[in-house]
Amino acid sequence: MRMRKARALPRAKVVPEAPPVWRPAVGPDLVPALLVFAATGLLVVGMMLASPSFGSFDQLTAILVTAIFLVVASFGQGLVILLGGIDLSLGVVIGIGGMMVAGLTRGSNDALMSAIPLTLLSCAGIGLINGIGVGLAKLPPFITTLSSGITFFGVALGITAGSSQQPVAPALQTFMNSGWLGLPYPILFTVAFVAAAWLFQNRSAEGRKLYAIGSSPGAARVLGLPVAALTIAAYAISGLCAGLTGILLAGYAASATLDMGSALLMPSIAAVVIGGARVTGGSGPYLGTFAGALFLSTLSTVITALSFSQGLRDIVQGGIILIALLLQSGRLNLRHHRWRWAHHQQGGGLT
Amino acid sequence: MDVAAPPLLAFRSVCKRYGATTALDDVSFELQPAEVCGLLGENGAGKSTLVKVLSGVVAPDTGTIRIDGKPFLPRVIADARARRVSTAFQELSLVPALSVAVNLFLPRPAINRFGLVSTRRIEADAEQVLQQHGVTDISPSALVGDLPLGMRQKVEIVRAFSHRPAVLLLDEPTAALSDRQWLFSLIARALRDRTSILYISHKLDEIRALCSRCVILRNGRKVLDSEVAALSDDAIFSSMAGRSVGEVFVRASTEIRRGAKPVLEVTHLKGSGIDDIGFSVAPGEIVGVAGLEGQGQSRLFKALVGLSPLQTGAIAIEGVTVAIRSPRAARRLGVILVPEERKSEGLFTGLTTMANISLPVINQASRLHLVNQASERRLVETVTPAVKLPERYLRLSISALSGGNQQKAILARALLAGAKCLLLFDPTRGVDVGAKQHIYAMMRGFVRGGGAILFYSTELDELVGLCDRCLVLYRGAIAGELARAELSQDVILALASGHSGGRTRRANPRAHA
Amino acid sequence: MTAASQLAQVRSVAAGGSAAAFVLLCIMTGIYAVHEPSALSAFGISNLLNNTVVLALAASGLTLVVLCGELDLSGPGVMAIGNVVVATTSTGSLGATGNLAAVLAIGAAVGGLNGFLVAYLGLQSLAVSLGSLIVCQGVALLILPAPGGEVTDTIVQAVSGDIRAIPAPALIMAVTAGLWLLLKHSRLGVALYAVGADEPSARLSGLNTRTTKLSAFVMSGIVYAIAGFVLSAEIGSGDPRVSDSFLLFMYAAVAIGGTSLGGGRGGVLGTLVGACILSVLQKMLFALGVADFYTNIFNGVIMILAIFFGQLSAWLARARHRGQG
Amino acid sequence: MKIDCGSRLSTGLIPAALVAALVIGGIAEVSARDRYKVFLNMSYSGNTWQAAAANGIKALAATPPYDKTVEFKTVISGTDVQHQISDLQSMIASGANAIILYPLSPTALNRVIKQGCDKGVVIFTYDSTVTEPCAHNVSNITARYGANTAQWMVNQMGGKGELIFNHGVAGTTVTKTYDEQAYGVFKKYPGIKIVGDFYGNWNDATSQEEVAKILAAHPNVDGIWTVDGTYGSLQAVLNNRPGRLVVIAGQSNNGYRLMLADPAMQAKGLKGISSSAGPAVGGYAFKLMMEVVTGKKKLTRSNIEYPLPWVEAADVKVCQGDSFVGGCNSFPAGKVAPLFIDTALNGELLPELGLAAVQEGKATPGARIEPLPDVHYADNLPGINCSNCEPTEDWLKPNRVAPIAVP
Repeated sequence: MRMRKARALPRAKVVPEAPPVWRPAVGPDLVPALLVFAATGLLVVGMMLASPSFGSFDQLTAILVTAIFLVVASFGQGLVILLGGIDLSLGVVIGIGGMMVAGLTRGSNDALMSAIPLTLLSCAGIGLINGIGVGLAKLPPFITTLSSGITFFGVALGITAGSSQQPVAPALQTFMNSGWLGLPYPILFTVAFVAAAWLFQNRSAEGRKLYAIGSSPGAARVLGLPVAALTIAAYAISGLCAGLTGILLAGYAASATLDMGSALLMPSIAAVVIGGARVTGGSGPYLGTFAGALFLSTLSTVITALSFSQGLRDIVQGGIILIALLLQSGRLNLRHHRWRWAHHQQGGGLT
Repeated sequence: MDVAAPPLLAFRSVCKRYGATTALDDVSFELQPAEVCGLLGENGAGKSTLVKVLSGVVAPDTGTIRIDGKPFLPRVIADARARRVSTAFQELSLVPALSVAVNLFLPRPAINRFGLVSTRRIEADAEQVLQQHGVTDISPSALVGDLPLGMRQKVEIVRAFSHRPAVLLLDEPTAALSDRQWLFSLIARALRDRTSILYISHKLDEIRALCSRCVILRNGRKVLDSEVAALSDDAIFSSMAGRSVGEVFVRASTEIRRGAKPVLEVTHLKGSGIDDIGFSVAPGEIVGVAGLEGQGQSRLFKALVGLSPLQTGAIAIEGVTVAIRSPRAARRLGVILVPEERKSEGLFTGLTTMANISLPVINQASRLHLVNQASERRLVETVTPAVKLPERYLRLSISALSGGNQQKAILARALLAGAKCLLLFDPTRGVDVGAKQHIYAMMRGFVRGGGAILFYSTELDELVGLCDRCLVLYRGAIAGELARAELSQDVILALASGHSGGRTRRANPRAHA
Repeated sequence: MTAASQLAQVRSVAAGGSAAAFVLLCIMTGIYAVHEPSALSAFGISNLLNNTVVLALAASGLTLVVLCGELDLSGPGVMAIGNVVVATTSTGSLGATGNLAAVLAIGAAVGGLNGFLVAYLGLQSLAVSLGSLIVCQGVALLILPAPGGEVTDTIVQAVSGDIRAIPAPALIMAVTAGLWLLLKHSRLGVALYAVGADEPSARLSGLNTRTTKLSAFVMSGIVYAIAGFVLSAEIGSGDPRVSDSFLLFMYAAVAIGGTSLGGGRGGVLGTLVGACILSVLQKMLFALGVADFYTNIFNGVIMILAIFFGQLSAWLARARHRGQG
Repeated sequence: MKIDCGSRLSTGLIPAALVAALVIGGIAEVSARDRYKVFLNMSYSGNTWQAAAANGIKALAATPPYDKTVEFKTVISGTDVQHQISDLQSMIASGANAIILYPLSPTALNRVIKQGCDKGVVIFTYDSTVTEPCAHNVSNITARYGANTAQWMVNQMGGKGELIFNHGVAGTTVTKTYDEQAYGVFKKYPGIKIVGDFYGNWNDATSQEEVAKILAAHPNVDGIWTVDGTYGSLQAVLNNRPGRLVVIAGQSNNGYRLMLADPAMQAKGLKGISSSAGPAVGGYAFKLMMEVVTGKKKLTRSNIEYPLPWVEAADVKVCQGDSFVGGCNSFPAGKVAPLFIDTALNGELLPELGLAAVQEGKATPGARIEPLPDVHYADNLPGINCSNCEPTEDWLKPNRVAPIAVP
């Protein structure tokens, strides 16, 4: 009886133990992503002010088209980082993907329908091996993927001598270099890819489980989530995405070399981290990763537009990354500073 | 009240806000020399914040603190220590990768003339400190991470006492501690050294045994500050909860369905840390497990869901012998563990409460593998009433919830996962009084529906109050089994400490060898 | 009680992982020596050490940051700046010592910046150090836009020659090991492990986790700078890009040496062994006649095996202990 | 002719080996062993250029008589200079007679190279150079690619127009040298405006991305200067404004050469020069090195200039077979990938090589090594192929193309 009485008490009297007075329209984990989108916008606006020739519709499209590689690659990297891992074989797998699709199509469209699945499957297979190393053999992801990258680079080098001797299927080149209703296919592809990636990472049951495993591997084990299987799957998807990146890159450049993916490895990690994910896993929505990829692509364009020496370009690029990090973490936004910092500022306020 | 003596610690109008939440709202109280003052309140009432403010972990927004009449503004732990304020934290502040000795002397372990930390010397010092505090069963060279939780708590407490503080803060010191008398004697000795102690606990009997006075916080505000003796239990509970609370244990009738096949039956279980354990749990039955720290209870619970390897023995679920090699297999059979380490093994801190609960059945709430939030919510709301988890918490990150509500969410998840047999390992640890009641109610409801519960608790009164039967573990084996009629804290304690009670069977003579 | 202390010992050895790595190093050196008789000659050993010392130093610096639970990519950047500064100024008025001091100051500054952003502003170390890596590479390119410059013979001789018949790189590595042992047993060393293993507990234990992390970054910056200085002596010139390829090998050396990339476990001794393994691995493969692209394949496979071996021996040590206890 | 040459080679082999032993000195085991121990040390690997160069060398090493007289081994060191040093040490220690390498740094390897020379090892670098005088650099870095191509472009553009400048890899001597030369030329003509410059890293995909972005902002670009990444740069133009192409200078990809010669492309304004460093420099260096090792040739100076490839639209001639015979210098479109580098083959200096040789590293059936003509010694370029030396006075000026007057 008494219990029932207690339950009948009006809600307002119950202690609110959690904060949300300020209830934003977006989840708090989306804030970094939005800030990075904003930073991207700032970059574009800043450049438009500085140089009037910058920022035309054509140029923005060009940025988006070339962002496709990083967008695709960073999704796989993001999934792996979500589990607290890392995929350092990504650059090599991109190269292998490109080489395979070139080698299998041999410059004709006929083999494309079998070449693409075969390429993707092989690249996913490399990811699978990474996943088995991390998920079942419990080897550290860093060293597992680094080693498998080196190993498969060697294998591919042995098979191909380092460069594709065949041109890529023309259909793939057409796809990467033309459009529909004025919109380049790569942009349409990016939109579809981002939607699918977002649905998978943030709306699907499997995505939810990946967050759970990344957030607390111990609890995931106790609860009986398929930790090993999902870990393997995440690495396999990372391999798949790298392979897809390789195919797109080969289509774009009309040819492939084994080392063409190495320039994407660091940016793929940076995109995920700048988007707000923690490398320890379990955090960061996909849109953050996408924002990070877009930001880095735009940044590289802006840097190109500045006619500096490479040294100065690097300094500006590194500096802007640091500023973006400060912005993303809210350190430059004085209204929302976190308590850890506030503590030190206000510690002396006791009088 | 003793007006003449100046207070040792004066806490004046202290406020602390975290963002939009007010954790401490104009709290004032005093601590006299050589007094034990109880600090009570539900989780989230502000006790932990108060402890953190006093120990220098967080700075208050406004208000003053004085010790011996001088302003006290600790900015880091070291500042507080310098003013002889020392704390035994609830969440235990020991570094698992370091030895007991190093932990005892952090942050400034003794160094030799070369400026190096001398392992031999600090281990000798640590040995001495531990002995001075009546601890003989912990090696100073052991890594804290290798110790069971109860021993870690002992080290934490010894560390707080070893600083010879003027003000000692003990935050839930008995949460994992089985030997309360040891702590009480330390407290008595400290009082003789004129130490003032702020004692935070959910356990009313401890407050009554130790404290002359108690302060009750609710909602960040002080709601009561009075002599303990003058207060009835009911008055204390209702001050804490802001409403009256039902009787602690209501378990009038038993729900055991005799004749039905036992939900869980284990025979001759042997594995690391457990030695020939056999018992069965019938539908509708709550079987308690008692034991001092480290007697195999943790291994037993883990072995039942495949987390700890078994050498021999059989497990049967509803009469069918099964092999449980992983928690996943256990879950399919309806055996669900609510684990000991809530933070690392129970919670997915990155997820919302809703996602935490729905996780095991998330595929049921999905179409084409995409989560349908409405059906997820419907699923979750089938179990939240059973644990009385208010629905407004569902959207919040689970890390924003109090311990009690976190535990409710974990229990809700276990229910939703289709539990037939719940393995509850100390489910009420660090849970406030109100939430405890809800957990008890949920347990009763669960067995009423034909479920079975294996229930370990460090709090003997819970075992006595709730269980139909109680197994007492000693050195990895069942030292005795007590029927409901025989249950009392004294008998359990006697068995648990290796004294076989006269009327109980010796389940396994080899256990004492 | 002895059981507990045994356990502690087993744990510390196993967790260090350096024992397993050391055994592996001995095996590999053995294979190498059998196939290449000149391996154990003074010339062979001196060459090997000269090849190892830069990676060993750089990875040691990284170990300090990794131990306290953070990641650092800025090492090659600091090394690049160190290298080009030495190459452009060592023949000038600064002199060898002044040069070293300048380089150390740069390393400390970069480490300090990383440390401040990570420890005091709570930014993610991986991202921060990626930014500072790029900035450092830019600075190096500004100072020396293309390979060139000259390192004075004083420095070359001091760092890569022999000192009383002992190769200087051996001395450098020995001193590194010695300094590490001192650090490990100092209060700061204990704090490093504590912060890396469990930062909240370390804070509640009264450790200043921020200054600990800052110190780790500053120390590592200084060690990277030394690595850059030694690199300059090894190659006798400046090259703004020469250190770029060190990054992944630094991590490999740390991981093979048994340091957990999650922090709190491992140490510089293991890292030194790890760096030696990577050098000897290359020599061993050459001596075994592995050439061409097979080298890559073997490199990758053996790195995995090295880690696996370490984990297996740690696991066995624990299992054996459990069996006894 | 071929047979004659071959027999002369084989009969001359044994005395040649003896001579070589005398020349090299200090290696007693050379005469004891009947094969020369020769190493190819690659650094970068996994791209078309390096693969073609290495394959050419491998094919030559498998071509008679070297298939019988040379014990050849390839070692890939990767991009880590310490690895390269270590591998070079291993080679020297294992008794190498000769080492041909692609050095990662012009200065960092000097010490180990000196060690090798002191032990009598013949050391050749290809394409990239070192400043240690005891090694022989075979390269066309001294052939003023930057000045000549820039001047050629200026001439084609009539001294005015918008230009994209595609640097190579930042922080390398090649990029620095060529940039300096090309900038020097472009600066002389105020009508030439550089509207965008970027570091294309000698990479077609990167170049294509960057050119696409610059074109979006500067739609009226008239010319693109590149060292490599030429085909990618041109692809970007083709995709962006297929009706109006550019004046361009750069690499010798097969696809690029075919486009240059395509009248349809020329009608749209494509004017290009195919030059830049060819992978055949590796094969040439190998042959030269072997002639030195076998005592056929004595070199009096360290630096040898490999002739700068120079193919304008009118010079493009498609081959019918698998090798460059009769002055042809490219392949039909379906035969090789567009990124195949035509300068991997050299009909005059390396007639032994065919398509299979540079694609798979296999000797052309029936081929025998033919002797090289006299070498052309290279100019000094301080910090690149020598230290403490003076460059020729006019090293920044074109020496192959006559400048037009400033309009």
